[in-house]
Amino acid sequence: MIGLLSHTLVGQTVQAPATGCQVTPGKVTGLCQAFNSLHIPVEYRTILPLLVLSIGALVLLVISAVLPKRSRPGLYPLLTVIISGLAAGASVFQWIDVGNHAATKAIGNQIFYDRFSVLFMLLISVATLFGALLSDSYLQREGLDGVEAYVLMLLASTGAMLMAASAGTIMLFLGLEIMSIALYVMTAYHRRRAASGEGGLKYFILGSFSSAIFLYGAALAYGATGTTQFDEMSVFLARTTLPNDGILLGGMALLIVGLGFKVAAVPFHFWSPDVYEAAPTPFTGYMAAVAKAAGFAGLFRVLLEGFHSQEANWRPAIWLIAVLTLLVGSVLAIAQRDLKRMMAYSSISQAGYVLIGLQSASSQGTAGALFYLLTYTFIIAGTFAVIGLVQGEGEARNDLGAIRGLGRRRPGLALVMLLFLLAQAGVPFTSGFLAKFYVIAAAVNRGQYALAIIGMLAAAIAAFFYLRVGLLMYSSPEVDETKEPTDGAALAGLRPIPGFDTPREPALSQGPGAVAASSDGDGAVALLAPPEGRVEIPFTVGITLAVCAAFTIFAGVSSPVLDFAKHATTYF
Amino acid sequence: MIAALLATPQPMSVHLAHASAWAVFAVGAVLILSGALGVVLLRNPVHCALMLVITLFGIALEFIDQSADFLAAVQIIVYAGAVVILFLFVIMFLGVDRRERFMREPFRGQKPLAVILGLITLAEILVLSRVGNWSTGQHGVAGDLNGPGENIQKLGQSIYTRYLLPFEMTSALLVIAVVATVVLARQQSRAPSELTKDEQAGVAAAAADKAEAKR
Amino acid sequence: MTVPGAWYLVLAAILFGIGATGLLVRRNVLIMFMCVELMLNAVSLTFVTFARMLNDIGGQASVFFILVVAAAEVVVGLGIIVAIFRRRPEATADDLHMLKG
Amino acid sequence: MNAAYIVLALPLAGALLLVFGGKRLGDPLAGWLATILSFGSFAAVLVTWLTLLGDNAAGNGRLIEKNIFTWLPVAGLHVNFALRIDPLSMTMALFVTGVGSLIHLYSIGYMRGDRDYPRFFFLLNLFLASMIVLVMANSYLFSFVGWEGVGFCSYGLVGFWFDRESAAVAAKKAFVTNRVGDFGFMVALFLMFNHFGSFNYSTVLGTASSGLLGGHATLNGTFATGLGLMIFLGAAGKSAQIPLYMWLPDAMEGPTPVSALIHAATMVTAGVYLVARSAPILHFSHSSQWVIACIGAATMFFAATIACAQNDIKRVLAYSTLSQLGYMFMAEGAGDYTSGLYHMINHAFFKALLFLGAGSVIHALHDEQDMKKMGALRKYLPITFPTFIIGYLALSGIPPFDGFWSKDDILASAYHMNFFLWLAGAVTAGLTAYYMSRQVALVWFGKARWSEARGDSAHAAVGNDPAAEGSTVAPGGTGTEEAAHAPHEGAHGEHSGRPHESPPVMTLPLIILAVLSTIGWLINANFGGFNHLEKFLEPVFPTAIAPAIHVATNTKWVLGIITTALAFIGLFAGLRTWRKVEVPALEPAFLAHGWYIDEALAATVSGPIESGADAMAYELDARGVDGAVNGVASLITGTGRQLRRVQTGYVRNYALGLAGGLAVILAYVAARVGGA
Repeated sequence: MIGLLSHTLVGQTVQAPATGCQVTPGKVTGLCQAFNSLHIPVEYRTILPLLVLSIGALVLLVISAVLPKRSRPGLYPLLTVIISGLAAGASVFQWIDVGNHAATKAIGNQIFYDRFSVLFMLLISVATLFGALLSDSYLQREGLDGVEAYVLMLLASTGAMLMAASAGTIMLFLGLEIMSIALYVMTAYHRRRAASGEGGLKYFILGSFSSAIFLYGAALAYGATGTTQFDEMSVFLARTTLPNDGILLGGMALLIVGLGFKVAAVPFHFWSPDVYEAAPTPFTGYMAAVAKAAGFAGLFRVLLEGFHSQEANWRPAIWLIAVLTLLVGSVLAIAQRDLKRMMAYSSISQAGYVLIGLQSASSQGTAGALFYLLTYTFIIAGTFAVIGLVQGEGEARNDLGAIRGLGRRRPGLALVMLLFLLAQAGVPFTSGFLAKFYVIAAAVNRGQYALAIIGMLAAAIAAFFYLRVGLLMYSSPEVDETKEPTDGAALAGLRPIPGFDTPREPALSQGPGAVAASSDGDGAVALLAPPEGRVEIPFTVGITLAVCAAFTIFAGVSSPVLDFAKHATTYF
Repeated sequence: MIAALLATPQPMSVHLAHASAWAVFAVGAVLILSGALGVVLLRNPVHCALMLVITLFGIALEFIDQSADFLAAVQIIVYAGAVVILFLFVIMFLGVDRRERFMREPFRGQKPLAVILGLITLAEILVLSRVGNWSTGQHGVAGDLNGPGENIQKLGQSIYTRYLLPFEMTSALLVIAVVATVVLARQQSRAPSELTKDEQAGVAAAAADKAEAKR
Repeated sequence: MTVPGAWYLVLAAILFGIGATGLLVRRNVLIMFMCVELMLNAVSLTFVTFARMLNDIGGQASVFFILVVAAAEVVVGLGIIVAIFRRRPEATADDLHMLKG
Repeated sequence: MNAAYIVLALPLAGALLLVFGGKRLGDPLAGWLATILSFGSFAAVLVTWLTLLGDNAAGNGRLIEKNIFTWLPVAGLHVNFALRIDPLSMTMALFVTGVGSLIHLYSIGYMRGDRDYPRFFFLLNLFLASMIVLVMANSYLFSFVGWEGVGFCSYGLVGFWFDRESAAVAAKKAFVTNRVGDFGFMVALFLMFNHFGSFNYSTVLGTASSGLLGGHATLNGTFATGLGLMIFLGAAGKSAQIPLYMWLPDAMEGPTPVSALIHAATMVTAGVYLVARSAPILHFSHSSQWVIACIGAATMFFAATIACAQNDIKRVLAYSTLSQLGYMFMAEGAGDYTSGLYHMINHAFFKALLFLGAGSVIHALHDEQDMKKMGALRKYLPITFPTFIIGYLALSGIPPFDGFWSKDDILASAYHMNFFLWLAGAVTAGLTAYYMSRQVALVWFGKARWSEARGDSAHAAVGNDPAAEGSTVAPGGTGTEEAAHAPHEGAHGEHSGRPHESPPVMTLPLIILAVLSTIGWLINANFGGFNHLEKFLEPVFPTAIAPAIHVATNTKWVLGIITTALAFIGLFAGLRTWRKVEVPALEPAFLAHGWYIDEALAATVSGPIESGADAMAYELDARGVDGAVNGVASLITGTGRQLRRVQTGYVRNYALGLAGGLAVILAYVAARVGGA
């Protein structure tokens, strides 16, 4: 990063005596023939948000080294918020800048500077901002505060931005690794929760497996086209008839698998519930938004740019994956009793809708998918904010019972949560409805009626568990301990939640929460009774919730956000 | 290095080069496959790590055979020199240098299915390539590989121009690695409630001592 | 120089298959991880071979990045493994199945 | 015309106030607030309606749209949410808010002392707002918003006492069944959007009508059938028609005012409204009209037979509701939308009356719902009794009460369509009179069985004495066994166990509804120029869409007389059978004379009906349809549980899954090599 800054200076001074050979954007057949120049133009404005985040991460590290340990609680999150705010501002600047100039390739043609990538830069900046806001109180509660979480988060966002802007498989791979490796560590961040470590390791093993698959796909695509750059690929494929397109298609399939893993599409989703449950709650929210968005950005880049001409070949594959993702996600979510796990399956199901948008392979589908991802960022941040509040110290209570009676304990919180749930269920006047509507309409416009109907069917199934959680919040929190402690409480606790089998053992955590939970009493009653005590809403979380809720409604009833997404469908 | 010399075609010894290229390939292939099978089949993790080294050497050999001199060197230095050493260190550190315990598979079909899937995947890739027909792309997009100049120079040229941004961004990766190590290796701090009774007593006693000393 | 590229590529594919199979059959986490390295090396070999066949430096440059990423991945991966298995070195990947369902 | 906004604003404001300040307002105040706002809404509808009447310009077809806001003015999807004020929506809004307000009022008394008093009124107000959106929306999409809203409120209110297991199960069943219907609605929405490019009633129906009037159809018959059937699937879900009806009887787990408001008078008529609204589309598809008529007729007959064998006072009424909704759909299938709506309004009056009366009884007997444990209540509930009887006569189709008139119209239209539809309707009319008489006999007449039910042996002995017959019974003053979660504990604590009349706040709505049930038929009587409703609705159902149905006057008279005769027979049979069978000591002289008749009735009518209905209820119903609904739910949950097993927790299994997916997708591309 710092090297990048110094590079231009060095490059200019060490310029070779041979005839200059400028790199011009749009030139398909690469650079120069021989050792001419080590100078390439570095257009910093094209990677501005990314620079802000990565340099910010370094600044944080330096500050933490200079300041005495734990000198100021809240300093790092504050700085992170400022940094990601700046990054968001930078993306807004970029949006205007791209509007004024044409979209280009930049920095050795490695990234695309178009509205598609700028939209993701903004999305990722905002998700990072929320991540920092939510992490602060959580990490303090869990005694995990320190600079590392924020540095990792900023760097993961850097990687995600690189993925979204990448103009070739190598850049994509590097962004993917930067993001993933940081996320592995973030998953395993909660040192006292055994689940956290387990989830981190599982994520890591499966993630590196899928990275290897992705990379093999990149290699095969390279062999088939002679390049790793998407635009060069598509130009080549458009004008050439391959004698054997097997390697090309094989590479495409492997790339789909590798990226499908990142977006948790079925059948590459197995990691996701475990990791969502394992990761510290604010990180889960961050991950659900950023990793998914970046993975989809990669998929769009690869399939709609690189393999544009192979549409007829990949659309059926994506069709099948989308159907599986929609159905498996919603059906499995119903059987869950852990809030975070349920949200994991829910998020799998939501990915299915984005896949519908991708499958449409039209600008309407892309707009729908982008809008979906953008609004989902806010919804999921808000949802996990609430989960983080109700779960209590040590993540003791992630089961559905923890949210019972929230409507009485914190009416405002419950109302906001209800809004997020309704938005995920796709109820009109929330952003979720428009998002679903748009992707399904895109599918219908491409004549994909079956896919559209399956999408609606999945929504109908999914509404069941969203509404179930919603009503659970408004069911009675008081479990009458004096009167019929077994029957009454068991009924009250269990019956409103149809489809439950025996409650899961609570001892997921080794922390104090587990002790508290098991000492509470015995069996199902103690487990499902809502936690005692008042749910405190820290200021930062409150702000996040307010913003997310406002956005969810705003994007649901008015058009600017959708227009925004529509403008972002123009690729380079 | 002999292989490297031999691999460079000299007008004088075309036939020799031909034969030697095949020989190098064959040796490399044998090393690679035997090493890989060793990693998968041997019980002792230490042996596995050593077999991994053999594979890595084989790969380096094939790199040299295909005029990727610099990469071959890096392969040896980074992989054999650092990565495998790290593996060995961790194996020793954790004390897992013994045979894998016998345990019932949680899922009975795991091993046969794994082998079948591996074979199927391999077969599919070979079918896709029709075994002999792999490369269909255009030539020299990112710059020529052959032609005048050293391999390392051309590689450097490429990395510092066309691949400048990825190259710079690897630094982010390294920062993450550093921070991750700090996070993961840090002594686990426990909340007061998690301490055992003895430890709590110890903490209390220490506090009392401190108070005493102050007075 | 006359060994056809296909030979190398088939060799790489076999290596990739062995690596993938190894990851699926071994239960020692460290060895599973070594199998990932095997797969990555197969990819490197594929890239280098394609680079030679296409007379293109890009493939070699890609391998360079694979090496860097692999190194970083190893550091982090081993870090996670150490953090988890420090307390119970006997454990294998199969011992981690608390999260499920 | 700005009153139109107030119609919607008031209940919405009420819901908002109650969700935030409901707890602070406390027990009676929250209810009063909701009720006042609800009445305000009714008043606003009245004003709007009068303005619409005054707006006599013939050109605009009596249609006014009041924009609320425009949603997403972007290309491709331009939806403005507006209130559509036309005769149909006004008709609906008038009775929805009117009946709704009365039930609000009633609930103030009924729900006294419930733990969740404010939540109840919050849901009621929200329900009212949603219902107003549903009927007054200007587009299918906006209606769908209200549609989902009422569904949500219904779900919340059925499961209001969620700590009763049956309530939670019933709520679940209602939800699942309704989702099936909603799915139909959603598919219809997309079909519509794809074909017309809009959801607007004006655009969609206008296009449909214009094609019709222009001579050549703009709507392909197959498409219209598909669309019509999808709309009807949605309607069937909400209005509980076969095969999606099973949730409604179970929904009686909710508090009685909810049953009256949502599951009898208003929400279940949403489907009737939707089908009526879509009349121009349905006109293109005779097959879908036939489907609607036949399903309506089947539900009508089927539900009536089941009602004959129910012992729960509310379940009888619930099945009766199903049956009456069947009448309405049959009318709509026959193309006689006006009669369907006419019957819907009348039904709202008398069924709400009956439910509220039943609630009053239940209230009086401390949550006893088993009719076999009632009897002889007429002396204790001096206001409820006569009003209930009026509702009973109206439902049974006895002239001059309003049920008779609308049923008569429907049957005439059914006859015009097909003789067997009429036959089914006529037989059902007889059955209706029969089961209602049975209910009346069991609840109001006969012996006071509620004292025995208390298990109080002393009073049971008194009760067994034929001479005592209710009047002298002093029911058990002690040991009233409330259910563990009895909702009215607080309110009842001070009362003795003796049945008592409900407070005025509850009886007043009964009286008003009774009056309406008596004179309600005047809105569309078939003679003397009294057909106000028909004339009022003329712009919505022009003859091009709903051709006038001509049945010769003589035929009409014959049909009417036959039906009425059947109703009287049913009435007579029911009363005789059930008064006799249960209370042998009553009127011994009469017994001596009528013994054969009773026996014969019991053997020929009651017996077979009873056993047949039993069979229907328990075999086909519980196992078949009920099973299917639960089956879908448990299939999904079961699949979910099975799939969970795949998520074993072993990372290597996950990797195996990943590799499996890889192999499959590689196989797929291998199959496509060279293809594209």
